[in-house]
Amino acid sequence: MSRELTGPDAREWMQRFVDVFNQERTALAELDRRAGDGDFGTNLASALGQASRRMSDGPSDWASAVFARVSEGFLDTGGTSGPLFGMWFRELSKATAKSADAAALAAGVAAGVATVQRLGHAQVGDKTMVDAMLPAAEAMTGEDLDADLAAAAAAARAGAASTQDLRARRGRSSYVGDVAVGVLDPGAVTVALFFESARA
Amino acid sequence: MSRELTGPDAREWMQRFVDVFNQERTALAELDRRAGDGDFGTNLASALGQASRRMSDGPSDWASAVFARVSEGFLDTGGTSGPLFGMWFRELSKATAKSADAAALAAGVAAGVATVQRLGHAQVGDKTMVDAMLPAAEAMTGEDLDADLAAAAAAARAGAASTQDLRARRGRSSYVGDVAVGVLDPGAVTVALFFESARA
Amino acid sequence: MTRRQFLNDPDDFVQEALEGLVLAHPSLELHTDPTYVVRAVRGEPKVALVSGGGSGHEPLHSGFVGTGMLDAAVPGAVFASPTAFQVTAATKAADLGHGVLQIVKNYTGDVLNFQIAGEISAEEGTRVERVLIDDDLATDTGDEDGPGRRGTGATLVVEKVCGAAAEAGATLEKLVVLGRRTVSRSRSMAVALSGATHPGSAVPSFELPDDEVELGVGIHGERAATRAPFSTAGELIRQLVGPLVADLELRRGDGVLVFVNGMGATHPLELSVCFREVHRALGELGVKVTRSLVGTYLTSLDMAGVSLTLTRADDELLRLWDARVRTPALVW
Amino acid sequence: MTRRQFLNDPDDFVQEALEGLVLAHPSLELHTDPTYVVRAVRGEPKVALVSGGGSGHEPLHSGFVGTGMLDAAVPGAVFASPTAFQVTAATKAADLGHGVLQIVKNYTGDVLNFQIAGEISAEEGTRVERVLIDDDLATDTGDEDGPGRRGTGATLVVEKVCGAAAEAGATLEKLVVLGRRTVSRSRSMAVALSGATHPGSAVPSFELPDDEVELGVGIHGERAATRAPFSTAGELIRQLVGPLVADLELRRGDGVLVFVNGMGATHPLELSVCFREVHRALGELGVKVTRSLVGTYLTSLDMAGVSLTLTRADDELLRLWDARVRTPALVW
Ligand SMILES: Nc1ncnc2c1ncn2[C@@H]1O[C@H](COP(=O)(O)OP(=O)(O)O)[C@@H](O)[C@H]1O
Ligand SMILES: Nc1ncnc2c1ncn2[C@@H]1O[C@H](COP(=O)(O)OP(=O)(O)O)[C@@H](O)[C@H]1O
Ligand SMILES: [Mg+2]
Ligand SMILES: [Mg+2]
Ligand SMILES: [Mg+2]
Ligand SMILES: [Mg+2]
Repeated sequence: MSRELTGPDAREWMQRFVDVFNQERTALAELDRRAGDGDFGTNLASALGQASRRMSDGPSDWASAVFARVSEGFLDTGGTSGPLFGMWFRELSKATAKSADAAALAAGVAAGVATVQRLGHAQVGDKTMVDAMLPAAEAMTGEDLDADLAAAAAAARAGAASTQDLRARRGRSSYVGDVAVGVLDPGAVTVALFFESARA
Repeated sequence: MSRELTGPDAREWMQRFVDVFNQERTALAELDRRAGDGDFGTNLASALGQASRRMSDGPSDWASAVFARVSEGFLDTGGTSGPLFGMWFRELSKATAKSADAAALAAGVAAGVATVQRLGHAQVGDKTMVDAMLPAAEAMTGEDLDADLAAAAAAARAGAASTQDLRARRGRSSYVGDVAVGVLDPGAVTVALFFESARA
Repeated sequence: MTRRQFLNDPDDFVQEALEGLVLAHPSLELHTDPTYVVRAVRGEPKVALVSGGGSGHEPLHSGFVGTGMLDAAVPGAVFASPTAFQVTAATKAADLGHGVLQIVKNYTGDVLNFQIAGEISAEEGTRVERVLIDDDLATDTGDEDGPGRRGTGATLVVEKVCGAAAEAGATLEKLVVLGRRTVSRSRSMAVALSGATHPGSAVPSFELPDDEVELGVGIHGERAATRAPFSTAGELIRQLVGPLVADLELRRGDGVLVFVNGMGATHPLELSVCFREVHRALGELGVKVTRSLVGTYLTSLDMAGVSLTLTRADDELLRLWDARVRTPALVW
Repeated sequence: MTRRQFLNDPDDFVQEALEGLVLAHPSLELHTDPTYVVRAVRGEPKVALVSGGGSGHEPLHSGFVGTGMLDAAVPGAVFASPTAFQVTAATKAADLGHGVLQIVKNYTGDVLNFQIAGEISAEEGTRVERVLIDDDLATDTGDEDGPGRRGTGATLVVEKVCGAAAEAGATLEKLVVLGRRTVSRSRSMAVALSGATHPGSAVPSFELPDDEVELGVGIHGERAATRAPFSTAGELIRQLVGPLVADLELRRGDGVLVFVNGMGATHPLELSVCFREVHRALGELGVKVTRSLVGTYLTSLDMAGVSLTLTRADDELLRLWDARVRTPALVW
């Protein structure tokens, strides 16, 4: 049997995610400025700031609790990314417990993308976070945690890269038409960063 | 005993007053424009227009009724001149009946200026209609109607003329200080026109 | 950008608005020739309350005609007194045989025309008394011979408490005492960020530089005596609260009725922020906010501004303030 | 002239205004972290009504919390949706065990956050249903795939009638049907003479030439799809009445509830003139004004504009419309 994702693992993962996001923040904000309304950086920073505070406020020994705190941070943020990422992390929380094995995490990721699609009505190719989420979910076999996370990260990164040449069909960047072509979708890139942060 | 002022007499008087005012309207309006707020012409025209309509609307065989209709016309007009002239004519109406002898008319004029002073707090020399009204009232002996009206007209005209060199201490022209010096008070001039209209 | 209004002919503006008002409020009746607004259904005999003045201050006064407040309102043209003839007719229509209380804001034209109407009505057999509203602290010059303080926000307070007392059967004499007592316990002061635009006109009555406000502004678009630097709501409100508290000699533990009024274009969010600042400023002085009213009740056309009225509270005033009121603009 | 507002820090504007609101209205309770407004005293168990959306539309929604209307309101930042977390907390606080009806104006952010809050609350054991308000005829593109019509004036009507029905014991299922029926019978359209100025900003969201108006304007300061020539109130109002009557297929003899709403800086006199014009235009078509509401209830900051909402009347709606209501901004 492969290793499980424990509470401390989840917490470290989320901490790395916050750090990586902060490094990339300016670049991500710039993407939304070019193809959306420019608030993506602020929205995400606010959500992750809240998530960090919530994680340190209460004890979160359980993996599910860590994801729940991150979910709450996002659900208390504006924009479209706030509530959608909030529900994504909420599904991760619901699928996990004190810890999570590969199958639980894969199920959580699959449930997450399903919820995001149900709420946002986006398909792959619409130039949204779904373009990274869905390939990542499909890359996870539910058998080996580390292998799954590596595969998900690679798939998410490829999905994010694929958004560059697309015209957006959902979200604010859909209003700008061809102007969005050539610009990566910041939501999709953030999904890639999320999976990439799983490995120390 | 001298002649009385009958209803038809009063009506003709008022009609002449309206006509004379209309001839002088532009000049009077100009006086208020130079030393006040410029609405005197409009206010008086509106009041006298209403007065004419009211006189022709209902029968007014009595002198008192004629003055009552004119009073109503003024009392339904704006500015300071509207209500003050309205009360002036109201006192004339109250002092007269079917007709008026010299004593009744003199009493009415005296009551009129008293009411205007009570309401407006103006003294002779304040550069208002009172500067013409009070001398007119004092010139009336109450013995002979025609002699009284002639004396009142002369006194009112002299009083009106005296306003030219005054600084105003009541009404809107008091706000403009020395600018009003050299300008006749339109209210006082109108009082002179009123008494002058008594003779065919 | 030029200012514009929804209207047809500016000359018909007030008349058409009154027609719209009574169409929306069947509890009101509009009379024309001369113009006034009176309650459509009259209840038990009681002292009748009549107020009025220039238009452009709506909902005051016509919006306050109804149970627990006015019996009739007499609107003049925009910012111009109604005529004595209008007031006389309204007085006659309002009278239920127990006398008429005139509530008159202290402006020369209003005072003159209401006084004349009062005298004429008295001669015709109606008992008429007057309460003069002169609460605007900004015009307190101390000059005995001058026109005195202008009337502003206290008008609403007097109309409310005297209206309630009249409904409860107070005599004309009692109402005069009550009204004057309420005025003497009330002071107001206003600050504006912009002027007022006459209907049909494209420019406001005055223009302000970006860094200044009109402090102690009146309700007719006229300039204030003082210009003060533009500042935060907290700072501006303090410049109203301070002088009012001083003039009313409010002390720690005293209670006041607070009326924060929007003068036209001031948003409800701004009024709420201003009330919060009033509450804080009074709180720091230990003065209690016993009652409050926050909203747009006495306007100066589209002026962006806030007026603050403080009324020193006592049991009688509070009881009357709390009494039932049913008008287009004030209901509880 | 630049626009200015009474405020302290623009970032604190909404929060400070909410603090002022509840200070002036002890019937309301303000919660922070996350922010929502809820009735301070809860009565008998009943279905709870929760609404909300971006701020800047006051008195909507927080001014409508009280007996006969909302149980809680959830304000976002100016013109921005509240978060799902806020809505979830308000839903939990409002629930009295009989379920919660969400009344949501159709804007992407509001819809998303209320839906998420509904799902989370449902998982936590609260029954939640939603009525979507999409009455703005100007955005009726017929496009199945598009965002649909925006929500505007009908919000007040739905909050009023569903509030009354809830107070009378209607079940959640009944309220959903009632709310949706009311929306389907309601259409709105608005015209603006000027844009809306964000708190702390000096210029409105758009500038109009003197001879043009925005026809079919929304409530977030955005431009309308159409510009029409500036004209008399009569002419402008006809351009609202015509399309609404056509879309609602109103016929001679039909009765409507008329809601003439000021969008911020529009004076009560102007609103009265506009209502008079609506009344005339409907009268010419033989459509009866069964009920009316004229006032400033759903604003777009300081926009000078008027929105018109027509709701086809029936006995049930009228009975619920007439029912007692006690909120800061709507009382009868
Ligand atoms: N309908 C949708 N479904 C899924 N993701 C979406 C959708 N709309 C937008 N997004 C994602 O949200 C991101 C933008 O987030 P943000 O800037 O916070 O929201 P907003 O567009 O409301 O300003 C986009 O990069 C995209 O990935
Ligand atoms: N206090 C007063 N007492 C008597 N007459 C006055 C007084 N104030 C003004 N008047 C008269 O009224 C006239 C101006 O009338 P009008 O223009 O109608 O009024 P307003 O000054 O209100 O515009 C003046 O010429 C003067 O004769
Ligand atoms: Mg964005
Ligand atoms: Mg955004
Ligand atoms: Mg004049
Ligand atoms: Mg004048």
